[in-house]
Parts: sequence; structure tokens; C-alpha cells
Amino acid sequence: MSEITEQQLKNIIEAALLAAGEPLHVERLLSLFEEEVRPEKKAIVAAIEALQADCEGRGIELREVGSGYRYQARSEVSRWVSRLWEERAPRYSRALLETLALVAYRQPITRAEIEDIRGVAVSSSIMKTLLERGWVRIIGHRDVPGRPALYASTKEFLDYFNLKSLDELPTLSELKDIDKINAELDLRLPGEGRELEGESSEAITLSIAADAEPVCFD
Amino acid sequence: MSEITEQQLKNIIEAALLAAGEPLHVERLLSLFEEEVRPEKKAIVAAIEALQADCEGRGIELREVGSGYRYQARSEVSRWVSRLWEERAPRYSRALLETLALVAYRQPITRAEIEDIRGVAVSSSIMKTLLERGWVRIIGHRDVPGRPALYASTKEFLDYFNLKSLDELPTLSELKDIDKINAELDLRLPGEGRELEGESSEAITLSIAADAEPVCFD
Amino acid sequence: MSDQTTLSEQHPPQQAEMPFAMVLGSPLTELPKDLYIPPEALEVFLEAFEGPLDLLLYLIKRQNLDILNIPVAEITRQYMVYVELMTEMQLELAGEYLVMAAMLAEIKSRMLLPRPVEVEGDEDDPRAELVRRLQEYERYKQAAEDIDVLLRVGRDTFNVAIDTPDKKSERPQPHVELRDMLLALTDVINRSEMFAHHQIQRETLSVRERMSQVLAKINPDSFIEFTSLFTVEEGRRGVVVTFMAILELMKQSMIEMIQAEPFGPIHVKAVGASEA
Repeated sequence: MSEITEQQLKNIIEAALLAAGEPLHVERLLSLFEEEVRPEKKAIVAAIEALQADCEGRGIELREVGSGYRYQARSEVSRWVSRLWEERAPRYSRALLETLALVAYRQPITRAEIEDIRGVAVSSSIMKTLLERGWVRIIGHRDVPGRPALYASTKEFLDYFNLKSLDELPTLSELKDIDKINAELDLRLPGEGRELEGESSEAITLSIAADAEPVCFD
Repeated sequence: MSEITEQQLKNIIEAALLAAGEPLHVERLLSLFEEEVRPEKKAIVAAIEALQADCEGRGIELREVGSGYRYQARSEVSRWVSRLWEERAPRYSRALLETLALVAYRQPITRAEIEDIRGVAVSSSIMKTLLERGWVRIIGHRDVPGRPALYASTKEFLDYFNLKSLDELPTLSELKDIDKINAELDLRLPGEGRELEGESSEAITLSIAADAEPVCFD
Repeated sequence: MSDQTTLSEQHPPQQAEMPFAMVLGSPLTELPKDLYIPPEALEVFLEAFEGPLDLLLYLIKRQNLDILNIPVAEITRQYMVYVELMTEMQLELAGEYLVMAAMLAEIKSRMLLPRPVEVEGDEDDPRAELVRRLQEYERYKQAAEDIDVLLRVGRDTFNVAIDTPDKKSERPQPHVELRDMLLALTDVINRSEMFAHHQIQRETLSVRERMSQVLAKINPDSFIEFTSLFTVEEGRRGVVVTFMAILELMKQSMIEMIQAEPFGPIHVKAVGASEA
């Protein structure tokens, strides 16, 4: 078999990404080629970048999401494209979205922990919906009495919300420490108060960073 | 709503055709637009023609088929794209491997004889699979009631296992030292190692050659 | 206090403008005071709260209060009005609302006690735990709203797929390592007592293989010449192997040999398969 040209490589990858019906990783794209003619990984990446550039100004774009690269319709044309289907996109309740947010940002998390933060019980139907949609899955059990299930988000969650990794989730708002206000009320030394403030916000940043670490479960 | 530009129209049609998952007629494409801004039919056709021209030299093409227009992968790239759906090879059962080994070592052999040695029945599907794979063939029938078929190994069998002749298989007495052979194989072959196909048969050939006693007949 | 940056000021628009309910097609962002509200609308409004923390946050936001310095007495009074309303409406009141009511009452009473001046630390502020919980809930409430506006498949973006007309999908054949087959054979050997009594130990595979080859060459319908089974190029060893194979086949009555006259040509044919 003869060498595959750059243009051919681009064409194959374009067609494969469009035909797959699901996001594809570079490794999967590599596997389309027999060993003797298999291009280098960086050639694949270069082809993807070229294809991404080709989408400029068009109705579709080539994006990387949780489970790989995929072509998708641009949001600019979604109002017309959505008319292809009778059904409207489903709306999700606040309870479901808040539960999902807690799983996404605080994973792995138990149902009791979710209830603790939300201040109300989480209905079983919400957990069921999240599991059925494949956005959330049980990745283990906490080693405490009752061995409650630990929930985590999935790649499908990232895919559905058009995210490459959990890093891309919107940043959580900072927590303010009541210390600070007390300090100010008590008219402490301004320096001291500021220091406290600095410390607390640093601690928060760290904890957010730790929370938002990309989690990959296969 | 403002007028839809030519470029916008092209983008909408491109995205709609790709997202629909089925061929679309011009009428269906027209229905995506509210009446006040609905383009003329000829504008849609012109946009489709422009999109078709854009596909020149790429991995996909926009074709009119019976039920409308659709994007599809070009036949030039289909051999690579098809590999997306390549099924993973199934594994043969232990029963099949035992049957194959008995045919190789005890040929010509009848199914009843195989069953006799294995102590369990040999299913017809196993013999069928081995015959279809071309590793085993019927070379005659034993002249006993029922005239059972006599099975033997084939040249394809030797080729597959990279053997010049059955001689290169370890003798049964050598097989008693299979643990030794295993140990040697394991040194070279950690795990199942599908991808190490070439290496493993080489390793086996080497170890057999080293162990093989001079063949003598008495 | 007013110029202090508060959480409520950081995210005012979404929080304050988010409608809690749609009443007759128009958004209801605030509980109308002193006005007659149709009971169904009030019910929808009250049911929209995601629990006591959500209700408290609403009360705080509505009055633009600093979350870090809640006037507990006033908030508690308002909270209780809502809880009573819910009870009156016979809404299924989550138990959490009453637990919160008790917590508020406790904080209120502790706020009335004089605070010791020397002792520092947030533990002194009876509101600390409540503030922590409110903030914690608020950040995930906000996160949920943020997630809700992310580009979503099926709403803001659509997956695409094209056809592959010349799709060739071949089912690959299973792969077998020689080693796997040998292991299978040793299993059989170990399992089968009678295998030990078989004479195959003495037999060599080359004879077995040659038996198959001889059988493949001959057929039951016609005799072929004995000598044609031998290949001189194989040398002495090859001839011996073939001869052994023929003897074994004869012993097993799988072939038939005929010699018409002494020293005449020997002919071979397979046994009795002609009627097959």
C-alpha cells in the first residue's frame, strides 16, 4: 500500500469523525490505519487542527469534548436546526441541576452529602434520571455504616454539556468567611484582617482546584 | 427577525443536513424557516450546489438520493472509515482448541474418537467452525458402521501457526514438560499479548527447536 | 456596610431577576405584599423553593441584605410567615423547613445573650454555621444555573452523522496462539486417563501427518499405484515415514492394497467409501 498523503489523511479523518456518530479520540483514529501506513499521532493532531480551521465561518465546528473530537452544529444555527424535530429539548428541574452540579463539583459524593448541602432530601427519581441519562455513575461506596454509594460524573456528562474536561466547568463562587466581618466589626488591626482574608481565599482557591481536577473513570 | 444572508443560509443547510441523520428534501429544508424569512426554493438549491462544490477534494460528498440530499463518506475513504465498526474478534472456546489439538496430534481422527479422549461430546458447531476456518478438513471416512468422517489438519493450519510441518509441534512427551515451555513463554510473553503475535510464534519455534529430540521411528 | 462587596452584589442579576413562577404568562419575581394573590399562583410560588436554605436566600436577596450579617430576628420572622403560609396552603411541607425554623429560633435567642468581649473567633457568632450553610448552598445553586446555560447537545448544538455507503464490515476471525492450543492439549492429556494407554507416545507426528496426506491422495473409487505415494526427493527418512503411515493405515483398515502377481505393481485405494 502506498503512503497516505496529507490531504488523504485529512479526508479520512473528516469522514471518520462525521460518520462515527460519537466523539473519537486520536487513538481511535490511529487505529483506522494498518500498521505499515499508520501516521504519527502528531500528523493526526495536525489534520484535526486543519479541519478545525476549515470550519471557520461554517455551520458546523470540530470540537474536543470529554470522549474525544466531534463535529457538531454551531449554536448560531441551532434555532433553525432544532426545527428538524418536533420535540423541544427537555428542561431540567432546579433540583436535578443542583444535584448534578454537586456531583460534578464535589465528586465523589454521597447522596447524604448532597442532601446536607442542599438542605433537603434528594428524591430517588432525580438520582435515577441522572444515572439513566448516563451523566452520573456510582464509582464505589463510602466505607461508613450503610456503605452509601459514591457518585461521580461521566464522560457523557462532559459530552452533553460540551465540555472537554471538568476544568472547563464554570468556576465556583468563593466562600466568604464570617471571620472577616467579625474582624471588621471588632475593629481589629487592618493588617490582621487582610491577612486572614488572603489566607481564606487562598484556601478556597486550592480547594476549588482540587475539586475541579479532571476525573477520568473508564 | 432580520434577513438571512446567503452565508447564513448555507450554514443552516449544512448543519441541518449533517444533523438530520436522514436525507432531507428541499421542502423539509424550507420548513426550517419561519414564513416571514423563508428563502425561495431556488436559494436553497443554490446553497446546496455551493455546499456540493465545497466538498470537492474532501472526504465527504453531498449527494441527492431517493429521499433527498444527504452527506456521505466518499468511497475513496470508506476502507478506513469502515474500520470504525470493525467488530472485535471473538475468542475460541477451550473445547474448540482441544478438538483442534486432537485433530493435529491424532489425525486422521473421527469425531467419536475425539469425544472418547475428551470425555465429552464435541458439538457440531465446533467441527463446522474448524472446517470453515480451513484448519481442519475431512480426508475420508472410516469403514465402520456410520462411516464417520476422518478429520485431518490442513496446510492453512500449519501456515497460521507458522509451522513447516507437524514435526515442529512439540511431541507429547515434551508436552509433559509444558510447565517448562510455559515458563519460557512467560518470560518472553507477559500476559495474553494479542499484539505480540509475531514474537510469540517465534518464541515457540525457538523453544521447540531447542527441546526437540531427533525424531526416530521404531 | 452598604459599600461592602457582598455575595448578593456579585451576582445580583441572575439571583434577583430569576422568576420564581410564571403567573398568567408573566414572571413573578417577588411575592407581592398586601395584595390578593390567586391561591394557585401562591402555591406555585411557594412550591418553587428548593428547601429552607433556598427560601432563606430568597429573603436575604430580596432585601439586599449582607449574607455575612443577617438580621436574624427579622429574617426569622419573615421565614415563619412563609412557613405558616405553606402550612395554610396545605403544601406538603418538607420536614427540613421545621428543622430550620428551630435552628433560627435558637440562633435568635443566642444573639440576645451578651457577647464576651475578650474572646475572639467566629465560634462566638451564633450565625456562623447558618452563614456557612447558606453560602455553601448558594454556590451550588449558582453552579446549577451556570450548568443550565452551558451549550447543550440537543438544545444549543447538535450531533452530526453521515452515511458510509460502501461500509464493509468484516467480522475478524478469532486469533489463536499456538501456546493456547498446546495448553488445551495438555489439559486433555491430564484429564484423560486413557490417553496414557494410547500408544501415541511412540508415534511421531510426522507419521500421523503423512497418514492424512496419503488418505487425501487416494480415493475409494479407483486404485492408484503404491509407488506414487512416495516422493523420492524426501530422501530415506521421508520414504520411511510414508511407509510407516501406510502400514498404520492398513492396520486401521483404512486402506486396501492389491498386488495382482508377485513383484507386480501394488495398488492402493481407500476402504469402502465408494458408496458415500
